[in-house]
Amino acid sequence: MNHSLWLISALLFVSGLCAVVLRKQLLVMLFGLEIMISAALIPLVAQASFFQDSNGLAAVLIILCVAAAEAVVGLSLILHLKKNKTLPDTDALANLKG
Amino acid sequence: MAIPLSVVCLFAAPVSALLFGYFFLLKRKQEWMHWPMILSCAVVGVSAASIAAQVYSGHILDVSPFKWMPVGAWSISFGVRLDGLSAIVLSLVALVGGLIHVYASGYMEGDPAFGRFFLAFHLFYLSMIGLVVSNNYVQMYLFWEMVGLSSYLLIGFWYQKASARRASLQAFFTNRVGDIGFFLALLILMNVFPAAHARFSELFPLLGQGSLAISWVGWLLFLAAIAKSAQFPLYFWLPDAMEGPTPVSALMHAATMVTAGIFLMARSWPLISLAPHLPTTIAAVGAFTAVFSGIIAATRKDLKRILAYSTVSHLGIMAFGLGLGEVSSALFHLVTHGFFKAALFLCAGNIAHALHKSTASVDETGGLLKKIPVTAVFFTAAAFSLSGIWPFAGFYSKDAILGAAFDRGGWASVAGFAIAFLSAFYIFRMLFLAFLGPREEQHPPEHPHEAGPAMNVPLFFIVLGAIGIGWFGTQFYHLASSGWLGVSPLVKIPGFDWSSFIRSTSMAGLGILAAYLWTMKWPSFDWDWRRNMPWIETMADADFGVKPMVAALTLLVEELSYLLGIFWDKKTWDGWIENTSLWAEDAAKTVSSLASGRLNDSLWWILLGGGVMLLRLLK
Amino acid sequence: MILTLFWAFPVIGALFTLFSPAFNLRARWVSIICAVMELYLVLQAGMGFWGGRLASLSEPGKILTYGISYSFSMDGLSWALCLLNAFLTVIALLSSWKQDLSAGFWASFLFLEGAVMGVFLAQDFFFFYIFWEAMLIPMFFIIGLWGSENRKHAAIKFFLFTFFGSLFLLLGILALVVFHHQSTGVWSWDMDILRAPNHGLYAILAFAAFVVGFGVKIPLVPIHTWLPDAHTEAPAAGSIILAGVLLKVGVYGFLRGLLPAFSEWGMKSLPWLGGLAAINVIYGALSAMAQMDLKRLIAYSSIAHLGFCVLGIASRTAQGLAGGSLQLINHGLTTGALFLMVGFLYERTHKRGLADFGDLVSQAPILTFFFGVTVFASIGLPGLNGFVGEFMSLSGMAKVSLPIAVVGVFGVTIAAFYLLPAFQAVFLGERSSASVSPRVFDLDFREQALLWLLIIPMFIIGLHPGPLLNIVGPAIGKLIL
Amino acid sequence: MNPATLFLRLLPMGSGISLFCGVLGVAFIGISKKISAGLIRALGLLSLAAAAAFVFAQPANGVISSLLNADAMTKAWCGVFYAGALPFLLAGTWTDEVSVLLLLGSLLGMTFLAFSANLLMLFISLELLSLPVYLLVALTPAQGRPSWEAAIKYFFAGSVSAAFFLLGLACHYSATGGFAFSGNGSFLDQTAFSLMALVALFKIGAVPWHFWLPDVYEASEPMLSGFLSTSVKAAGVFLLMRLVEYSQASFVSLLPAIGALTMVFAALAALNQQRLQRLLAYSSLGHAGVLVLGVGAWALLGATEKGALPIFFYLFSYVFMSNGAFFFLELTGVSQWSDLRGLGKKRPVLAFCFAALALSLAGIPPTAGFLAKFLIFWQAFKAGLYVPLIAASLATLAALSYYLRIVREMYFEEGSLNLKLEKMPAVNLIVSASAAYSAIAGFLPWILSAFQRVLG
Repeated sequence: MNHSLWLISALLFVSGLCAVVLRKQLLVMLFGLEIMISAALIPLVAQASFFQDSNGLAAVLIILCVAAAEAVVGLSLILHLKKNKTLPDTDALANLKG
Repeated sequence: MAIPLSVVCLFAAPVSALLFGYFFLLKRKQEWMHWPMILSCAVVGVSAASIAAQVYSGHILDVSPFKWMPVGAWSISFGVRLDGLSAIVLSLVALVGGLIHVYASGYMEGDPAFGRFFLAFHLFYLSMIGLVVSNNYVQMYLFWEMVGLSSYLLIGFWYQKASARRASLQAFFTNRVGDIGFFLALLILMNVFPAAHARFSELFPLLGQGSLAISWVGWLLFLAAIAKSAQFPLYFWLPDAMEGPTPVSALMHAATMVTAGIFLMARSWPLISLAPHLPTTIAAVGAFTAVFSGIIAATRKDLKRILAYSTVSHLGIMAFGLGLGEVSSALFHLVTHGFFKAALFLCAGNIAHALHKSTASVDETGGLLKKIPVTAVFFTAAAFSLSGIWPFAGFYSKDAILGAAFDRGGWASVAGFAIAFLSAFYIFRMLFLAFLGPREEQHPPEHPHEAGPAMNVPLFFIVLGAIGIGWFGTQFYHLASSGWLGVSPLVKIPGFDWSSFIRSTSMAGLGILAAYLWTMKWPSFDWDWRRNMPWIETMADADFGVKPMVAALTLLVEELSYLLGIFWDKKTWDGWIENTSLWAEDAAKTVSSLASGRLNDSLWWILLGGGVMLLRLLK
Repeated sequence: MILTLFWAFPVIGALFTLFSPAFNLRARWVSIICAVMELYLVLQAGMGFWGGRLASLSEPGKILTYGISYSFSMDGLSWALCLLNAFLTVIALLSSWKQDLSAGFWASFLFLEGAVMGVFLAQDFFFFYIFWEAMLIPMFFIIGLWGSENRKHAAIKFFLFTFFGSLFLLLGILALVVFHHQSTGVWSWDMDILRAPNHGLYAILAFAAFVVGFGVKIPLVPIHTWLPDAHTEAPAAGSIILAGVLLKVGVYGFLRGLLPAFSEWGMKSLPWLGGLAAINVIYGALSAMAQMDLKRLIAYSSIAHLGFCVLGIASRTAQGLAGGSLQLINHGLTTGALFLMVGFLYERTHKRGLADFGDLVSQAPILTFFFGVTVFASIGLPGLNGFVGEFMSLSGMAKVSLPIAVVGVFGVTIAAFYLLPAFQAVFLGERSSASVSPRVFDLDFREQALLWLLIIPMFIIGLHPGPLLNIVGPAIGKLIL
Repeated sequence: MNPATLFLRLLPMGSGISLFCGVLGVAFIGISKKISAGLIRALGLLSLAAAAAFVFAQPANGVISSLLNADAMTKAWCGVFYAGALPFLLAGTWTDEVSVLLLLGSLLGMTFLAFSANLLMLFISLELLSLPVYLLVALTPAQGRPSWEAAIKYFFAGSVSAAFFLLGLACHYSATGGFAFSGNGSFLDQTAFSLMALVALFKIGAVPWHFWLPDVYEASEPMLSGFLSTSVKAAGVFLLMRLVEYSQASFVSLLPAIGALTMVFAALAALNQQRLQRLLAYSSLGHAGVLVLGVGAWALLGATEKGALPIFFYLFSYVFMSNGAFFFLELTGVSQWSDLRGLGKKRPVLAFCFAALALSLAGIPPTAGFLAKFLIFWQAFKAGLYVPLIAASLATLAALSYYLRIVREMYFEEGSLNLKLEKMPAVNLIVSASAAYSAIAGFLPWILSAFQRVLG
């Protein structure tokens, strides 16, 4: 049971990672980010229940709240850049370099 | 034991004259500059005479009062050694120097830099005295260099002339090359015999049977002597040194300075004699120099150049005598040569003075016998003395050396004959061309006037010396033998050797006859060979290849310095160091191009970093 | 407390000079008064050394964190060098008296003097290193702000080059401290206690680091190319201090830092130090022959002369060490005088090429006399100070390794081959059409007085070096092998 | 649970509570619409002062509760955090209360980071610390600066590494069954700590994870960059030291290499920078490299609290140097090299300040930067890290060339000075105070004993 769970979370994590790294649209990257975070939580929940340890479950809840806060901040940053309904992609956001 | 007053005066008089002259007379009354100098020459002359008398009666003085460089056990000190050798040369320097000072006060009359001349001249006088009386090698080296400095100042006295400047530089550099030998010899001596502090009296007893180090020291001292006494390879600076005023040529480049090398070898004879093959080499080099420069002297046109090459030739003779073991007769020849060569130079000075030029060429003289008879008589007497004709001084010393040469036989006797013939030939060629009837190629001056008494009186005394000094040979050898370290037992008073007398006088007579025929009899053979065999002329001008070789050497050193100083140091090495900033710039460009500014790239880099961290776990 | 005053007084004086325009005082007068007071302070503090009565004066400090201690000490050698530093600073300040310069110029020289005093007196490697690098900043400004044409490039090159060297010095010092801790378990930075083991790769690397660290300052040949640029671009006063004092710091580093720390190495260090010194002598002399700029020529001649100092010290014999230390002071005097006179020429004509002058003797006979005497002192003519130092260094080295001494003797001879032709070209030779000689007027009283202050010691040391050797002697006694 | 015992129980968390009250207070003021910047600034300073007082009153005795404990390093690092934030709070030209709010929130996060006793608390305070900073960067008032773009880059990079941290947390939990710091050396636990170290290295700005740093420091307001380069970097260093301290993870041996690589990269990247703020960003990157090298050496030498003195002194001096330099940019509005020309003659005192700061950043004695770098180099030498030291020295040499260029442009070049030098007394004070400290501290090793006492 344990290994299959680790496999699923690893798969999910890698897919989130690809979304963040490969895609250019900011919103899609934000989704990828959230997927990565939740993928990382799966083994935590699994282990917590396996160890019958309520602290672990409480920790998962706290981490979810933090992830939510993070999403809020990310969204506000991204949406602020929206001009006449179009969102710039990462290529447009590259004038700071060198 | 207290230092006798005479020794103190030896140094105090010239030093006070120099200081007084520089600080008081130079700016205010530079025409009176010669008075303090002549006064100090007088004082030095008297003290030299009293020293000679003391040494003659057997009182040798060797004392080191001041410590110069004290570093614990290792130390160098100032000191004075008055024995036979130093007394003789000191008297020569004092006497001839004093007379030439008087001559110079007349000769240099009206020269704008009169004051500077006498300061440099008297500086030379002081350093020559210091060199002669010093009792250890380091102090001798100090005065050896001071003599080199004063020759630089005096040769380059008329610095406006480019040739004078070049000659003074050449003289100083050649002497410095020789000083490499002296410096290295000092280093070896100070380290092989540390306890002796390079002092003669302590050093020579320690030599024993000689060793590699001692032979090295001997050879190095010979190198120093070659440069200073103008022996074969390093002689070329002496003829060019004639750029200086005539009194300078007379005192320094004839009588005293150039003999410093011979004096050094005579002083360190116990050391040189222990080096295997060294004395024979000295003899060979001396003989070759004598013959070689004798030939060149015969081809020169400028009067002072002829006398310069003649000096080189006679220095060769002294070295030849020294090499053959005749140390005392070589010293005697040094003294007699000091007199007659100084006399010849001063006569040449009179001729030049008569022509109102700094130096005279054979083309511009001729038939001067009637116009300046006094100089002619003095010149003839000195010429006889130089060619070693019997009653004159030159005969006694030269005959002793030639006698030893004939005894040695083989190459030495051949050289002896050549020397006897050549020295008579070139001096009488000069005599006939200058004083006897003018030849058609010559255009003598209209009305040359005889030099004034200030010049002729000291000349008269020097000519007296040139004639009479030979007769006092026995007293000379007795004086020489008292206290001369390591050489006293060798000194023997040479008797009148008929066989060498006949041979050398006949060769000298033959030389005179040949000179007469060469210049006067046939249609001016002296000028013919220059016209139809010009290549000999160019060969002789180039000292048979020595001058171009020297020029090539200096060019090589200049090229080397350019290669190292500019090409390598400035362009290549420094260029490479400064280019490191360019390479850093290129590296900076590539590095800053990494920061593309796109978010995805930075995320890739984060993954890469994470990957490396995890890879580290596998090890 | 007195030793702290040695370096603190000039720094305070410098600050006071810097802000003197605020109190509408003339900066140059404030600075020269401070410099003279400093000279008096140094002189009377060290009177004990004169008769050899006083071996050393020390001011030990409390041990702080990591074993660092604010302690100073002065022996005969460092007193002589402090004296030279104070003396040359007074001369440098007086030499640029006529030029109108900002307060910063005068202040930087006092800052520099303070930093160099710190180096000569520091007993603790930490403070030695701080003073060692603090020297760079004032010199950087002196060259950069008041130099000649491309001074900016020369200043930056000087700073980077010397910083490169001091990085190696830092690594060397750290290595020494760690070695000491490994052997005794105590953290200490005291220069006299730290010792390096005499075998092992790390000891060799530490030795190399020290040689490079100090070598950049001396300068030893491969790492010397900052010196000609720094000298040609520095102002006259800057060149005097740069050549007269700053180059000595490197050799002093050898004497106080390297040799005691690697004393167990004994003669193993000889081929390296001796070889580098011999290269220095020949390289400096030969390169000087090819230079066409007067200051650049004197810069290369300094490289040759410093080679003699290192030669003497590398021999580790009594006369060698004494000769090397003496040569430090001689070089300060002769090269200081040479740069002083070139500075006068530059002040009058803003030219320093050999071909720019000619026949100066008719315009300025007194300058010619002084230049001539200094040239002969620099060549090493016996009777003047150059010979004494060189002879003792070489005879020290001859005792240990003859080949290096022979190369040194060639160096002595070549010295005449570049200085005399330059002297003749500038002072005696004919004038070219473009020559600036007509603009040169002879030295006034101030300039002559300055030169006499430098020339007289040359004769004194040349003829009677005894007292100076007695001062320097005990300081280097413990280095003799 | 009478108030006395409650007060005693809460005392250890006093600093956190005072900051939290500061946040609430500023928020309420904001709501009431009649905002006066002075009042907001006073409240912010008050809460900061209270927090500082509580921290120093705090006895370094250990466990406060299951999530928080305090030791000597906590007190020291809190001091650094508050010192780093002080200039921004004191002299900030922000208009509304949001910036102070975010600042105090971030400080709250840092305080909890310092006090955190286990990894969970570590993660929470990390996020609490980072999120306000993303917004702070975005809200930079200065127009014409692409601050939103920089904020987004900062956000995404930060969040991705936070995700990695979570993955590490999960592995650690499954390996050890709890969130405590102590690792049991198993392979899973080693990967956990390596993953978690990613965040720390990202926060400090070690090389492969640093690409956000120059953009953020350049885009944000110089004063904010000052805060970012000091307090946030110190937080990253603290996080790294906590992870290194307890884990026997193998990534520790990589730290010296990463540190040296960062220094070399930063020196080269800054060589031909034309914009001064970006130049200071890369210089800050260089100092990050030195710190990573320091932590690597500290780990090799047994990771003791007393051994942290060099790093602590470095961070404390760096607060002065970096804030001083960035506030100079704020004061003079200098952006190009040409703006600096002629400053030496026209404003000698100001030029002296910036020169002292530049030389201190370069590490030339007798500046504070030298003493700091000297201690780290010595620590590295004691740990036997010879090759990274050589690389670090060469990087310092390369870096010196552009610091010297600053001095050269100011003093050696002439130029028409067209800088807006309007009166900013507070900024002026900060620049001159930090310049004064930087100029002399290198010569006063006595102050080291004071820092030694703080670290116990």
